[in-house]
Amino acid sequence: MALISLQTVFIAFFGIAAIGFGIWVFRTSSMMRSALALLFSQTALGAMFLAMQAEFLGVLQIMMMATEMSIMAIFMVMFMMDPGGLGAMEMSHQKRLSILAGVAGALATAGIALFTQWGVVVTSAPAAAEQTRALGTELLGRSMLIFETAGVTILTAMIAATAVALPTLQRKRNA
Amino acid sequence: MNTLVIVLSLLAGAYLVAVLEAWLATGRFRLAAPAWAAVALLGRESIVPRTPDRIFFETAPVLLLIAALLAAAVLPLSPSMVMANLATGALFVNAALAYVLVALLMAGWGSDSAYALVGGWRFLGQVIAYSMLIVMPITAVAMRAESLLTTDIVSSQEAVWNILYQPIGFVLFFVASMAVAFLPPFDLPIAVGDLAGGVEAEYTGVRLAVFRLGRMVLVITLAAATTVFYLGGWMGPVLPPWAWSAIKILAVSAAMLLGGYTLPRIREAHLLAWCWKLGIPLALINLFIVGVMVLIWP
Amino acid sequence: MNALQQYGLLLALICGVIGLVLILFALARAIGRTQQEPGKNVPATAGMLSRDPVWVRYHARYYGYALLFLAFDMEMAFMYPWAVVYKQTGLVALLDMGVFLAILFLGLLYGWSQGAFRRQ
Amino acid sequence: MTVERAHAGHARAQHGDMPFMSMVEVTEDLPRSRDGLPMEWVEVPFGPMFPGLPGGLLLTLTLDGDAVAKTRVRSVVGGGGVLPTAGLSATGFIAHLEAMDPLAPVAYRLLACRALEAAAGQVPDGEIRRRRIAVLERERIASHLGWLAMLGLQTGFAWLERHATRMQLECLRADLPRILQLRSTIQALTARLVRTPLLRSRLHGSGIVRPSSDLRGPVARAAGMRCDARIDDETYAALAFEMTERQGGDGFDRLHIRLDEMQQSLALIQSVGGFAEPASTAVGSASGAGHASLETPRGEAQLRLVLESGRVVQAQLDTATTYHMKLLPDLLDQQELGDALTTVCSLDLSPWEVTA
Repeated sequence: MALISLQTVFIAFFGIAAIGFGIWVFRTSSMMRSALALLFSQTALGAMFLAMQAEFLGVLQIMMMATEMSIMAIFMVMFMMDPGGLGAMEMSHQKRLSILAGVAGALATAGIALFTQWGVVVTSAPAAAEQTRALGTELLGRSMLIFETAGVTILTAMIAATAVALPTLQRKRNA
Repeated sequence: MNTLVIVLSLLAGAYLVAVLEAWLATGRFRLAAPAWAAVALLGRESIVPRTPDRIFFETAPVLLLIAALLAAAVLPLSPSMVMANLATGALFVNAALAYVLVALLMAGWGSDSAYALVGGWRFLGQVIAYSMLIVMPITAVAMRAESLLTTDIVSSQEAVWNILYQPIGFVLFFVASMAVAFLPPFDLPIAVGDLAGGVEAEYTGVRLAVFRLGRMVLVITLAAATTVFYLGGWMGPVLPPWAWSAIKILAVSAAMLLGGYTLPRIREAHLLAWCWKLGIPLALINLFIVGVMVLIWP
Repeated sequence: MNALQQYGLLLALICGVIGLVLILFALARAIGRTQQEPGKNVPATAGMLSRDPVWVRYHARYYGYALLFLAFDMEMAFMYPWAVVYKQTGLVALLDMGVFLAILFLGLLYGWSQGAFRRQ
Repeated sequence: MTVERAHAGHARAQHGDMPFMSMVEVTEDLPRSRDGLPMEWVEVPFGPMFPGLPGGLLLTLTLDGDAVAKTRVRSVVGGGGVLPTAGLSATGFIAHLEAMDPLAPVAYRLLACRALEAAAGQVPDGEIRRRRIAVLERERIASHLGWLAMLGLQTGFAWLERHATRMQLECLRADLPRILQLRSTIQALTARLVRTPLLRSRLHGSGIVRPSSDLRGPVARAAGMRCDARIDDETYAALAFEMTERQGGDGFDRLHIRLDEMQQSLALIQSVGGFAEPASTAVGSASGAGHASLETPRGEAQLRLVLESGRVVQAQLDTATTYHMKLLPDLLDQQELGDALTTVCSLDLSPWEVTA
């Protein structure tokens, strides 16, 4: 019982940390701070997964977000005006609409969490090694099609990103 | 208790790496050199630039040290000497090492200095280059061990060490881990000749001492990872397991330092091009070969 | 040691490192403090003093690689669970992942052909 | 350092209540990079005290990300004038010229001696001329070794830096037997550098220069020009001097030329068989105009002077670095920062000998 309550404390702690970093994303006018705050918000989420004993998911989250958010940071620094936040630029847009959307989103999420029939709650999570194994079996068995579709989706993303972002060879030659 | 012993032995290893680095740099072997250097750094002023991003500037060296140490926490020195034997250990090493990038970006941005800034962004390019060459070979190692547990990975090499079982993977991982620790010839973010120290340029005194300590621990951690994944970890005749681990780790870190000593720095454009045009296809071939081999000769 | 205790240990390790660093800072401060002198806090610029902030729109020349990297990073999420069950699943797993990686390799080749693998 | 930012664009970027902000409008004043993206450029000084560059060279690079968009270059130590006061005595003039470039003191001392001798109408005897050449060639070896050490530091090649520094110190004041012992070491160094992985890819294609009248010394010879003050010199001709030459004109060719020249200089020293430091010339109260040219380690230097009753009243110096510095803005354009600095290093500039 003591362990469970400690677990709850950690879940709460990392949850609040994630929210705190999330708020910081919008409170700062430096693009770099904003990007890294989002990074640490995601890291805190990963730590929350760990506290909930979803080890693979947590570690994966912690790993992926570090590189992906850093790459987001370089794109933000490349394309946003005043990335250092020296002009103390206001970062929020259309405040009333965003507040409304935020509140509605929060209510909807809370509603789903509260009113869904989640089924029987298991008393203990499977061992971490078991989780990874089960995930692998799932990928290669029942969800194989989904998995291969993900491959095609990633391919599409690669092609789209390349086609949109890179100056075409023709334009390059002219330049 | 176990944890304390491992942390202390890691620090001792980091110290020996520093001795070795000083030996290469000055040509004289002096066991006390890093100690004196550390005392000198502590005694020196630690200056903060005029308009830094103070949070980033202060966090970066600490985050580097934390990242290096956390990666080491899941690597076993002997069957019982491992701080946290996580079920996803091999993945966790990656996760911790990813924060080396975050630390260097923070250091580069935080001091608001041109040299550091270029150094920080350069390292992001370096990460984009080497990252897959860390991740894919580790996957191949996990395929053979059927587990992400680092202790299982060592035991899977009972018959043949992975350096012989998957030599392509070893070479890729070894080179990439030199790039993770930004050792020469991959010292792009802290290049002295290009950037006058790069991300390190603004750190002085105790902050520089923490930064350097973090880098030394990082070197030891990567040597330990190479040992665990490819050199059979603690395995070896006669000597006790921890001694074999220590010997292998020190040998690997010496090889890393010596390799860099005799090579000029790589150009960033070449690093990216070679890693993507040669390294990733090789890593995929390695995955395929190991995949076939695991099925016919485990 | 169960999983939660291990995470606890890692957290303790983080706290320990922070503690160690604070001790080092205290030690350095006990030895001597930084003196405020003019011109000392200017970032390294090889002997020049006046400077403006450098936090500007930075032109990273490797963005072509960066975009493809994101895709490869995603793909690795699938590789780990696959690797763990690879041996017990056998040939099916090899073919399965072979198709997946071949699709990705196509993307790599496409990027290569479009000049993503160069300084922009 | 100044930041070229679009202030107009900034004012418009305060978009708290603005319903729509056009990126095209905001970024229209920003400088464009080669790939058409609007970015901000930062001006960063490299030097006068930068680890990877010769001390005293002030390189101000305008960086577009990590690429060089604009280059300004200036020497903060050179340009002091060849003649501090008109009417300097011959001894004083030689000492002044020797001190002018601490990177090649012997070459400038010899140059001053030769010009004074030409003005006074003296001709030193053949053996002295030959032995002076030996001293000059020894300095060339030392200078090239110093350049190698600088290249090692610049490219992070620690072994080269340490090794070349040690050899340079040995070579500077070595006597004849000692310097001939160095032969095998230099051969080994050459062989090793040519075989070093990554060194070729580091230097190959960096800073390609095309033959032009602005090139001097090893830089010109690496670009395939027959440009060497030594080929017209009869003393050299008597020693069977052959010029080395390469065609590519990039950093790797310059490395090769310098490595070959070290061997060649050793052969010259061996066939001379002794050193004679250029001593101060007794010009008496001679008057006249003199001209001398000489191949310093960095390329041809020319000195014209006018002597009036034993005193130098007018002097004009023409040095290699003065020309090479002008090449930099074009050479460095759009290069990656590290490549750009390697290019600067591969030209072997001496800010001290800049006359302008």
